[in-house]
Amino acid sequence: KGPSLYMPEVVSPMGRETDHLYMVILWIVIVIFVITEGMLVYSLFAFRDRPGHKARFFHGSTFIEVLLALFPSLILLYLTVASGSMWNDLKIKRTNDKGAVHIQVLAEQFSWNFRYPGADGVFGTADDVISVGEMALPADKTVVMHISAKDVIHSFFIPEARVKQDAVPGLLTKMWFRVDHMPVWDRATGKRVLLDTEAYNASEVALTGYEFKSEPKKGKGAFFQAADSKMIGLMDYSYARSENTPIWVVKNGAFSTVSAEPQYIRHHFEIGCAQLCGTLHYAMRGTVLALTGAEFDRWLAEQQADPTLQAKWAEIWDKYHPEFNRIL
Amino acid sequence: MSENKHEHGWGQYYLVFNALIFLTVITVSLSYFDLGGLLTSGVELVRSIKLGPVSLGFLPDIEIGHGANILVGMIVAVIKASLVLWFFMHQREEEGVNRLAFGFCVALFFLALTVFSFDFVWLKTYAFEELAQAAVGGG
Amino acid sequence: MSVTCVADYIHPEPTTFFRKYVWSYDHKVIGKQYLWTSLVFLMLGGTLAMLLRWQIAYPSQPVPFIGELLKNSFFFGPNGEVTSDGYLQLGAMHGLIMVFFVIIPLIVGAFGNFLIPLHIGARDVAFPLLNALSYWLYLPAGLMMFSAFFVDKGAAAAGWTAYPPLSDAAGASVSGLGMNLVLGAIFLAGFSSIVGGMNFLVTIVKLRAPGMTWSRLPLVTWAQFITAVFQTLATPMIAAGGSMLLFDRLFNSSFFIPYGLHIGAEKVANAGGGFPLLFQHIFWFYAHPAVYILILPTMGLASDIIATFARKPIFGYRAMVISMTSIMGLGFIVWGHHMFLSGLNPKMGMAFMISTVFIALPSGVKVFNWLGTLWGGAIRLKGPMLYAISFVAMFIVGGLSGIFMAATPVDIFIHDTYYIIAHFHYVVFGATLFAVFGGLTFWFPKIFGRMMNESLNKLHWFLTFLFFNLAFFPMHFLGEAGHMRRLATSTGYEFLNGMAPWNEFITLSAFALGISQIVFLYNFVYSVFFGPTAPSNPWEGNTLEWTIPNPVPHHNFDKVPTVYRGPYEYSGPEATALGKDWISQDHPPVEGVASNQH
Amino acid sequence: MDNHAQEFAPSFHVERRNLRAFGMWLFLGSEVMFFTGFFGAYIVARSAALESIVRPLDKTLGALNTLVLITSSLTMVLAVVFSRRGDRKATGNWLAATFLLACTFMVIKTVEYSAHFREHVFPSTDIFHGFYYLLTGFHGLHVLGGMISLGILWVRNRRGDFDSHYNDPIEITGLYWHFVDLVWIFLFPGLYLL
Ligand code: HEA
Ligand code: HEA
Ligand code: CUA
Ligand SMILES: [Cu+2]
Repeated sequence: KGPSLYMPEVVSPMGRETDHLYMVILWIVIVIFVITEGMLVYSLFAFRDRPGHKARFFHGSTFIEVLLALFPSLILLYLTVASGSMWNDLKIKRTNDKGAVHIQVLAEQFSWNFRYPGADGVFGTADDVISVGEMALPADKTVVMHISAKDVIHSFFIPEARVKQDAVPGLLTKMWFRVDHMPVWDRATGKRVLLDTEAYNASEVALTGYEFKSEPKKGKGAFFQAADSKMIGLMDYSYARSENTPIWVVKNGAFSTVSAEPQYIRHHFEIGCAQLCGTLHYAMRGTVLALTGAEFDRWLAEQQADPTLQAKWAEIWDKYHPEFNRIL
Repeated sequence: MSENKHEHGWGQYYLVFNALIFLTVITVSLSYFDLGGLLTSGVELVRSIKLGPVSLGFLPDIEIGHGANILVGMIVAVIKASLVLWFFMHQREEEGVNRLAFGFCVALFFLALTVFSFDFVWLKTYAFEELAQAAVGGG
Repeated sequence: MSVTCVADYIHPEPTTFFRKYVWSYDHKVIGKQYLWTSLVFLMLGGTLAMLLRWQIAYPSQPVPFIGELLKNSFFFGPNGEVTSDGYLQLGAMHGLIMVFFVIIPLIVGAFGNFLIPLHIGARDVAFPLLNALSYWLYLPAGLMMFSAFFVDKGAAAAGWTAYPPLSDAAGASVSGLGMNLVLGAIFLAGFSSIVGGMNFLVTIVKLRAPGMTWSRLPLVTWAQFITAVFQTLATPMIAAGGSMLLFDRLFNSSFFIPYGLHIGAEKVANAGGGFPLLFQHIFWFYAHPAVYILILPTMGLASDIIATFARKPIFGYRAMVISMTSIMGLGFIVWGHHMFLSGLNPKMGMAFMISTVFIALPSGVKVFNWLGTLWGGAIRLKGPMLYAISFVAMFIVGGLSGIFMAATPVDIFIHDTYYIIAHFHYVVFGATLFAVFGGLTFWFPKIFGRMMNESLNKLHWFLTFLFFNLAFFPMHFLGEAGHMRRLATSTGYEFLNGMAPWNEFITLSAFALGISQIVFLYNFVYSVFFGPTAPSNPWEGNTLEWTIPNPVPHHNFDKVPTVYRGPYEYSGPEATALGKDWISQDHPPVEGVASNQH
Repeated sequence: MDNHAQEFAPSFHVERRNLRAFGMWLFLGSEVMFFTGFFGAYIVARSAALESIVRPLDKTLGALNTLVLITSSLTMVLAVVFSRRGDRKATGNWLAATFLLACTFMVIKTVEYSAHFREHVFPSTDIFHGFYYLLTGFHGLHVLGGMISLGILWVRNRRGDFDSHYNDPIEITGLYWHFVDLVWIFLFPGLYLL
C-alpha cells in the first residue's frame, strides 16, 4: 500500500521505492519549510520596528555562514546518494532476466501501438502479436518496454506503476517494471480494487459479459459542485451487464462460464500520454491489463492479425529502424 | 587595443598571414590522404619490426579511420584560429576582462559540444552494443 | 566643460517629443518603456491563463462574455468554448509571453535599465544607442508575437518549449504561419536580450563611480551582472535552436527530423537524419539559465528591500555574492534535469541529478541570509517589505518542490505533471512577481516621482498572497495524482476523476487572483498621475539613487559621486553618529567614527 | 553623438575605446555561443549517424574562399594599423581592399550556391546540405553585415571622422571581421574537407 496523499495506489515494487523516496523528501522538506518559514514569521513579530527597539548592526559571520551551508549540504549529499543509487538500479544497471516479457511500443498521434514478439521471441517476424490501445502484461514478471514513436514525441506513462518514459521518433528508449497487483472491479462497492496474484487466483474474476460505462456524474456530492453537474467534469464509472453474453470467469488460471454473477470483473490500469503531442494529446489514453500467465497467453491468442497494422509496423518501424528489433 | 597601443610593423602581420596560408594549404592537401589508413598501416609496419628478441608486436592496433583526418584537420583549424585571435585580434595585448569574456565562451563552447556529443554517441552504441547485453533487472 | 572620463560622458538632453519619449537614449526612459510594455503583456498573458483555467475546470463549456463575443475565432469553438487546439495555443502563448515578453523585460529591461546606472553612479549605460535598439527590438518582437494570434490556424501550439517534431514537421501540430511568427519573435526578443545583457555587463564593469568597488555594489546590481552573463552567453543558444527550427520549417531541412518520420499515414517531405533530442539540449542549455534569469534580478531586488526595511546590513554580503556566482556556474550545467526521461543517457542523467541537487545549496545560503538579515532588525512592514518577504516565503516553497524533481526516481512520476506547474509558478509568480511588485512599489517614488497608496498596496498584497497560494498550492495535489500538463481536459482519465473539484477550486482562486490584480493596476496608474509627490528618499535608503532629487535629472548626477561605503550600512556607528539609522553610500566618512567597510 | 561639441581629456579616448572593445568581445562571445548551437548539432548529426552523412562539396571554391577571407583579415588589420597612425589615405585603401575581398567572397559563394541550385540541391536534399546551407548561410549573413559596416567605415573615414585618437569603429569592426574569418576557418575543413 502506497502513501495516501493523492497518489494513485502503487502496484510495482520499484514504484513503492519511489514513493518511499518521495515521502522521505517530503518530510525533509517539511522540516526545512517549518524552520525557515517559522523563522521568517517569528522575525516579523519579534523584530518589528517599535519605539525603543533598534536594529543590530551586524554584517554576518563566516562561521554561521559555513554552518548554514554545511547543514543543507549533508542533506543534499544524502539525497544524491539515495536517488543516485535508485536511478542506477532503475536505468543504468542491467541484470539478465531471461524470463522478461518484451513489448514494443509505437506511439503515434493519438494512440498506442503494441507489439509482442510472438512464439519465436523475435520482433519483426510474422508471428508477432499486435494490438492497439490495449496492452496486456503478465503480473509478477519483468516487463521491458521498447519505446519509440512514429510522428512526434509522446510519453508513455502508467501512473500506478510509477513509470514514465518519452517515446521519441528515431530513437529507442527503454523502461522496465513489474506489476504485482491486478486491478479488478468490485461489483459490490462499485470501485476498483487491487488484488495480488494469490487473491486474484483465489477468486472468480469475470472476463466477459460486462461493459464498462462512464458518464458525467449526476447530482451533488463533490465540493464546489455547480448546478449543472457536467460543469466540473466528474464522471461516474460502472460496469453494466451485457445481456445475452455469457460470463466467462477465470479462477486459478482456469476458464469457465458461470451463471451467478461473480464479485469481481477484470479491470485495467490506464496509460497516459505525458508529453504534448498535438490536438488530441489529452485523449491519448491507453489501457493496461495485468493478467496471470494463462490469461496472458489467452489474450495473446485472441489478438487478431490485422494486415493494416502489420503494414504500419513494417513500413515505419521495421523499415527504418530494424536495429530496434533486437532484444538480447 | 589597450592603453599601450603598440605599433606593430607590417612584418609581423605578413608572417602570420603566410602561416595561415601555409596551414590552409596543409589542410587541403591532407584531406586527399586517408590519415587513419596511413596510421593503421604505419602501426602495422612498426609492429612487424623484429629486432632479435625485441618485438613491437605488443603495440595495439590503431583503427580510427576517418577520425584521424578530423583530428588533424581540427587541430590545424584551432592553430589557425589561435593565430587570428592572438595577432590579428590583438588578444595578446588585450585587457584581462576581454580575455576572460571570450575565454569563458570558448569554455562553454566546449562544454556544450562535449555533453551533446557524449549523449548522442551513446545513442548509437545504445542501439547496438549495449542493447546486445541489455535485459533487465529492477521490477 | 571638459570631459575627463567616460562616466562623465552623456548624450545631450533631448528637446523633441520623439527623442524624449520614443527614440530616447535615456536609460530611465527606456526603463519606463520596458515597464509599460511588459505590464501590458502581463495582462495579456494573465488573461490567456484565465482562459486556460476556465477550460480545465469547465471543459468545453462556453467561456462567459469573451467566448460569447469571439465565437469561432481565435481559440474559441462554435459555442464560445475553448477548443482543444485553442487550449494548446493558449498554453504555449501564455508560457512564451510570460517568460520572454513579461518577466525578462520587466526585471531586466525595466529594473535593470532604471537602476543599474543610478546604483553605480553613472550617467547612463555604456551604449545608450544599443540600449534604445534593445527596446526597439523587443517591441516589434512583441507585436510579431501578438500578430500570431491573427493569422490562419492561429498561434504556436507546441508548448513554450516548442519541442520538435511537433513544432517542426508539417502537419504535426495545427499552427502554420503562427509558429513561424512566434519563432521569429523569440529570435528578435533574444537578440534584444543579448544586446541588453552585453550593455549591462560593460556598464557594470567599466562605468562604476569612484569608490564603487565590487564589494560595495548593491546586490541588485550584482544580480543584474550575473543575469547579464546568462543573457549574453546563453541566449544565443536559443537563437541558434530557433533558427534551425525555422530552417526546418521554411526550407524543409531535417535538423530535428529523424529518418522515416510519418505524420498520419504520410512520410514527411524532409529527408531525415536529425535528432529531436538535440533541440531539447539546445533549448534547455538556454532555458535553464533562463529560469535563473527569471529569478536572479528579483533576488537582488528583494535583498535591497529587505535590508532597507529591516534597517540592518545584509547578512553575509559576501556569501550572497558567492552564492549568486555559483548559481551562475552551476546554472550552466544542470540543463539536463528537464530531460531525465527524454531518452537522455542515464549516466548523464546521474551527473545532471547531482549538479541539480547541489544548486539548492547556494539558493539555500541566500535564503538563510535573508532570514539572517531580518533577524535582529527593526522591521518596518511597509507595502514593499510585505512583497519582499513573500518573495522569500514563496521562493522557499517553489525551491523545495524543485528538490523532488531533482531526485530522478521521483521525477519519473512527477515529470510533466502539474507538480512541475506548481513548482515553477511558485518561483516565477510567487517569488519573481512578488519581488517585482515589491520593486515597483519600492522604486515607484524614484521612477515616477510620486508615492503609491500604501493601504491599497497592502490590500493588493493580501489578496494576491492569499489567492496565489489557493490557486497554486493545490496544483501539487494534482501533480501527486499524476495529472499531466497541457491536457485540455482530464475527464478522459479514470485515475484523474477525483481531481476535478480541485481543478475547479484552482480555477476559481486563479480568477480571484486575476481580479485582485486590478487593485494594483488601479493603484499604479492612478499614482503615476495623481499620487502625492514623493520626497527624494522616502524609505531612508543608502544607495545612490536616493541621493538624487525627484524627478531624476537627465544626467542623473550633477557631479559623479564618490562612494565611501557599502550599500547596507543601516544602524551602524556612522549613521548613529549622525543621529539617523542610515547613511548614504556617498556620504563622506564621518569624523571620529571608524568606518568598517572594506 | 560623437561629434557633439565637448572637450575630451586625453584619457577619455582610451577609456572609451576599452569600453567598446569590451562590448565587442562580449558580443563575439555571444556569437561563439550562437555558432555553438550549429556546430554542436552538426557534430551530433555526424557522429551519431549510422553511416556517413557527408557529401562532397567543391573543395577548390572552398579553399579559394578561405584564401580570400584570410587575405581580407590581413587587409583589415592593416587598415586598423594605419588608422591608429592617423593615416587616412592608407586606412581608406585597406578598408576598400577588405570590402572588395568580402565582395569576392560573396561572389564565389554565389557561384557555389547557384551551382547547387542548378543541380537542385537544397537544404531539403539531405541532412548534410541542410547543415551546409545553415552554416554557410549564417556565415554569409555575417559577411554581409561586415560589408555594410566596412562600407560605412570607408565613407566615414573619407569624411574625416577618424584620427589617431578616435578610430574605435574601425578597431571593433576589425575584431568583428576577424571573427567572421575565424568561423570560416572552422567551417571550411568541417564542411568541405573532413
Ligand atoms: C524562476 C524560475 C525557476 C527557479 C528559480 C527554479 C529552481 C529550481 N528548479 Fe525549476 N523549473 C522552472 C523554473 C525555475 N526553477 C521552470 C519554468 C520549469 C519547467 C519548465 C517546463 O518544463 O515547462 C522548471 C522545471 C524544473 C525541473 C524539471 C522537472 C521536469 O520537467 O520533470 C527540475 C528538475 O530537477 C527543476 C529543479 C529545480 C531546482 C532544484 C531548483 C533550485 O534552484 C531551487 C533551490 C531552492 C531551494 C531548495 C529552496 C531554498 C533552500 C533552502 C531553504 C536550503 C535547504 C534546502 C535543502 C537542503 C533541500 N525545475
Ligand atoms: C513566467 C511567468 C508566468 C506567470 C506569471 C504565470 C502566471 C499564471 N499561470 Fe502560467 N505558465 C507559465 C509561466 C507563467 N505563468 C509557463 C512557462 C507555463 C508552461 C507553458 C507550457 O506548458 O508550455 C505556464 C503554464 C500554466 C498552466 C498549465 C497549462 C497546462 O499545462 O495545460 C496553468 C494552468 O493553470 C497556468 C496558470 C497560470 C495562472 C492562473 C497565472 C496567474 O498567476 C496569472 C495572474 C495574472 C493576471 C491575470 C494578469 C493581471 C491581471 C489584470 C491586470 C487584470 C485582471 C484580468 C482578468 C481577471 C482576466 N500557467
Ligand atoms: Cu501523445 Cu501526448
Ligand atoms: Cu531547470
